[in-house]
Amino acid sequence: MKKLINDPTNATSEAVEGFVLAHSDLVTQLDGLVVARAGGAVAGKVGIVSGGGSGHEPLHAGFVGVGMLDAAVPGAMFTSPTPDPIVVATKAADSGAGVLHIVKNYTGDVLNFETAAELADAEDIEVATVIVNDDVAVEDSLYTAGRRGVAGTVLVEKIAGAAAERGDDLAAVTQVATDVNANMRSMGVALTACTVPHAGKPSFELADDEIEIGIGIHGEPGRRRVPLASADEITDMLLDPVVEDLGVGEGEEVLLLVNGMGGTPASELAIVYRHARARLEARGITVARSLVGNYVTSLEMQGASVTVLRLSESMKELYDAPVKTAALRWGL
Amino acid sequence: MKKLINDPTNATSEAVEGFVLAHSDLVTQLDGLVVARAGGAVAGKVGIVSGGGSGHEPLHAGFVGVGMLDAAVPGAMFTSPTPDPIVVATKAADSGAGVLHIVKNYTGDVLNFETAAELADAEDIEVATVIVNDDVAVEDSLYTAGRRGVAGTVLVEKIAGAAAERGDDLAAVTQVATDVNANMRSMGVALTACTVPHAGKPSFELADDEIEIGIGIHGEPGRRRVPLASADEITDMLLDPVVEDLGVGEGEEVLLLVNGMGGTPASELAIVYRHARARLEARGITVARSLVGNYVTSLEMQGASVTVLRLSESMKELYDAPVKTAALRWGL
Amino acid sequence: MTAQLNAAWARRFIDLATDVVTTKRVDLSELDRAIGDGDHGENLARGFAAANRAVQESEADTVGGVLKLVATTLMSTVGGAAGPLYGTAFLRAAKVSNVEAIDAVGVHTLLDAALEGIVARGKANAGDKTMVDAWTPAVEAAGEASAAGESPAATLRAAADAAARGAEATEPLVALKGRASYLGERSVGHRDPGAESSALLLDAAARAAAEDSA
Amino acid sequence: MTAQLNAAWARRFIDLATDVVTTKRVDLSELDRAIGDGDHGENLARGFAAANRAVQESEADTVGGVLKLVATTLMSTVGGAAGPLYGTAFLRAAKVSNVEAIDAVGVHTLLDAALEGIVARGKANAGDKTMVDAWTPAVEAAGEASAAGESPAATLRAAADAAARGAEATEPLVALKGRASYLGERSVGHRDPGAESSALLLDAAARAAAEDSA
Ligand SMILES: Nc1ncnc2c1ncn2[C@@H]1O[C@H](COP(=O)(O)OP(=O)(O)O)[C@@H](O)[C@H]1O
Ligand SMILES: Nc1ncnc2c1ncn2[C@@H]1O[C@H](COP(=O)(O)OP(=O)(O)O)[C@@H](O)[C@H]1O
Ligand SMILES: [Mg+2]
Ligand SMILES: [Mg+2]
Ligand SMILES: [Mg+2]
Ligand SMILES: [Mg+2]
Repeated sequence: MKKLINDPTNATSEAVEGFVLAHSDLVTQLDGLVVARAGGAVAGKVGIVSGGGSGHEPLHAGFVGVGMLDAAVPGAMFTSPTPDPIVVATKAADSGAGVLHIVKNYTGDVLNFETAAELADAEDIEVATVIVNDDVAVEDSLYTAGRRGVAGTVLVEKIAGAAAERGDDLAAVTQVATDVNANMRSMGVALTACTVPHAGKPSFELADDEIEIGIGIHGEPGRRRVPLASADEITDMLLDPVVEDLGVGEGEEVLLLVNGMGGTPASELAIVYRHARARLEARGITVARSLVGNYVTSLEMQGASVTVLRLSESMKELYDAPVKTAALRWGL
Repeated sequence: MKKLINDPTNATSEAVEGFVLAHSDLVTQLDGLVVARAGGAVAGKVGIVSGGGSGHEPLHAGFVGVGMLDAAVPGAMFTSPTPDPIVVATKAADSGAGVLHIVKNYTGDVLNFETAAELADAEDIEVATVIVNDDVAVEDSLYTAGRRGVAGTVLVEKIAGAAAERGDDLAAVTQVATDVNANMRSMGVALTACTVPHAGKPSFELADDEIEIGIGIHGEPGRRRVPLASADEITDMLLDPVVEDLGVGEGEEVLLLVNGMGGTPASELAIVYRHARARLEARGITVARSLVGNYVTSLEMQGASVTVLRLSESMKELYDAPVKTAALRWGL
Repeated sequence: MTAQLNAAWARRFIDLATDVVTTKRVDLSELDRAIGDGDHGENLARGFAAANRAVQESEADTVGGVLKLVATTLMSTVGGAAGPLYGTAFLRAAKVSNVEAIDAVGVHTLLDAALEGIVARGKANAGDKTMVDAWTPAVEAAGEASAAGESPAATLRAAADAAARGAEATEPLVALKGRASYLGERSVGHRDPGAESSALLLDAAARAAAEDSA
Repeated sequence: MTAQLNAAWARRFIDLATDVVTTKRVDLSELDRAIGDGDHGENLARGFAAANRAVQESEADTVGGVLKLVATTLMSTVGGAAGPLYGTAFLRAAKVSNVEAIDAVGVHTLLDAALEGIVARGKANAGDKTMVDAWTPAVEAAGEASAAGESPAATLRAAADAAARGAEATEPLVALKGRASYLGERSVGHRDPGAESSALLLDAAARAAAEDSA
């Protein structure tokens, strides 16, 4: 294992510390590694909190700031945070207007945020929760844990964050987040596995000529293993199930997010984007907004995911609204 | 070799095409893969052009836009562009106020930009050139090719770009770029090599417990090979020669850039930043500005570089000025 | 009444539990690497080390007092799925054992409460390839042993052995809950890490009880 | 005057040169991988393929006419260090050979002009471990051969053989120019890729001349 770390035990805390120092104009660090918007809760504004295992940077701390998250809760590497720091974040985000928890659909995240919400409720903070589950690689059914939350999370955070910033109340912000989640689907591929520092070896083995389709963002294996193929072919394998599951078609407008898993060069993401866009356009779908880069990563994993979000006029407006965070910034 | 590409021959052109499509609000594509600021040359403004081999994304195309570059010239992978597209870019950037070429100090880049400048001159475009050579890993002497241009290039582009945007004339913009280059030093490390698509195998071999100190950004081997060490120790190996060569000390203000080589997780860059900052502060040096991320990469190489720029008040002002590009954006 | 289990037993249980999850840290993570995200051993080692420290520093003198401390510490140090699940299990167990000593029936009641807590939080059914598949037979075996008049130590031993068999029996199953469920059919042939750690914990409880009554 | 070299020779030269850099593409890049960035073979293969196409499509009927076309095509397709260096070499060679045919002295003049072009652009000295170390002995050998009254073909053969020896002799050198210079002492023991490709190109020129006079 080759990593720029010191003791694996401290990797997360040192990374958070470094991040906060580098972005002290935007964020501040609270107990339990919580990263909160500099200047504290904004009076009258619904607070937005998200969190989850570390190793997905810039998610979530990179999205703390004006127009997006009020606080982020980084857990241990790939491990959901415990309720305590979630409560710390929730308190920091609350100005009396309530707090929305944006939670990726993993048993650990759901259970820990659930407990935190109960604890916050006991302190009279109103908490609403939106579970993000955009990953079409996983079968969704009543009898399973359901679909995972993956790259689309950044879109929920951006758009719900903008709704909160504009002054929507908790119910309205929650509705916006729910709408975004309902209108997006994602699917990812891994070319290589990643290595969690304390594990010291790759999270799964992949032969030199194999790729993993439907990969999650925690180094967990994907839906199926197929031979290495061209970028265009791989893009089709990701995009087609996304489009089909979302049921998006001719005449609709979408946001196309091509997300890097961490170790993939920007040029390769651009190649995937190019083909995905052409394929959407060939179906008569308009790519009205685009986001290409490393937003929801799996450490140094090589690979990418494709997310399609069906856009409404109001979503476009909220997406375009100013944002000022470490990893997403425009208009400010 | 595992990459999200189609035919290696088209990797660069498809990546540029994808990039331009994803950022059509900021840039437009000209002949020879040249990426130019949308809307064309700005009347009365000095044009800023940079370029070089591809594989360093977001450099240079990611920095085309308001407040930074007017045009970028991507060469083949890790290969300097030829003069023709540099001339195309120079013409596109010129509004009559002349054009500054920002060139990384590699024989190929220097020679091709030199020829392009002659050709532009023949068409009555005034061209000035600044050669960036911030890499302290390489001995500088009259008898050698001199120091390489590496991650600091992004700082020259940002700060000179701001000077041009504010209306400085060609001589003044050139002076700003020269000052920035003179006041910064960089040094990098590779944990893994990278693979150029058409080569199909890693650019050098590195054992599982070895790292390469003083790595360049073209997959060329570095200054020396040492055993894998902790992030703090590696950071010292990079930072100390930088500080010494720059001669920066107590009471001075600097910008600290921790640049990822492409395949390194953001969390590891934050860990390097944390220690580099502490070490600078321990010497009484103030880290007044910070930049942490993938700015000048080597495809999927794992590793990082540390750049220190001695800041003057006017440099700070120019650095803070609004910028609106795909990879660097604030204030707009 | 040496046959009853008291706070000393609970302390020794947590001590042995900490030992075993620390020793088996890599093995548990390896099981999790196959069908999950490879952190289960790490999560439990971190959590039990903290829980054990908390227990040692406290003066809790009831079974439930010790277990409650374990519950809150696990809840706030483990994270992931296992943190809330084990946290709730210990919390529910603590609620029904807030006495100085428990007998064999008390052991059954305690284990039953723990299982109920896990199911309440995780909503898994038996056969979903989760820790529930270790706890379900364990509770059943403890019920039979206590009804048959076995000692608390023998009751725990029966539960631990049943849990071990239950953990092994998760191997051919298709996971329907937790991270392993994302693998679908590909989860077949691997043992569920949480079922395995549950068996190890119950074994630690049984060993602590055996020492106690020796 | 069959012994003189004309446009047909130049065309055949470029054809053979394209062949050899294409065949040796991987070997040249491999040399460059050791002490540079591994693209030299790729760069030349791309450039000469374009140059050869340009020559075939053109009606150039002087040695210099052919070489100038090669120069501008290399300049605009190779990139990197080799593009401008070879481009300038061919451009300078073209300038002194803009005639229908050249004799042995003309061959020496042409090679000398090429070397001057390389030095003018790259500022490398002999011994810096660059292509200059192939061209310097080549020009010298051509000077001697032409002065001794050898045929153009024999003059080119002498130059090519000297270039090959010169390329080999770069192995023990420490690089002082180009990308390999960043390696300092670590460049020792590797042959310079540009010197090697220069030797291959001169060999192609000599072979074309030999065919011509056969
Ligand atoms: N819904 C659930 N009900 C019961 N047990 C579960 C459930 N989800 C997961 N588990 C258990 O948790 C274990 C995984 O724990 P751990 O690896 O620590 O958490 P995570 O999956 O968040 O990484 C699984 O092996 C399984 O036994
Ligand atoms: N200053 C120079 N003078 C002469 N030849 C040089 C000089 N710099 C580099 N070269 C030659 O160029 C060759 C490398 O060419 P190439 O790999 O195509 O370009 P790059 O180094 O830009 O990747 C070297 O092997 C060397 O022979
Ligand atoms: Mg986990
Ligand atoms: Mg090159
Ligand atoms: Mg796990
Ligand atoms: Mg080269």
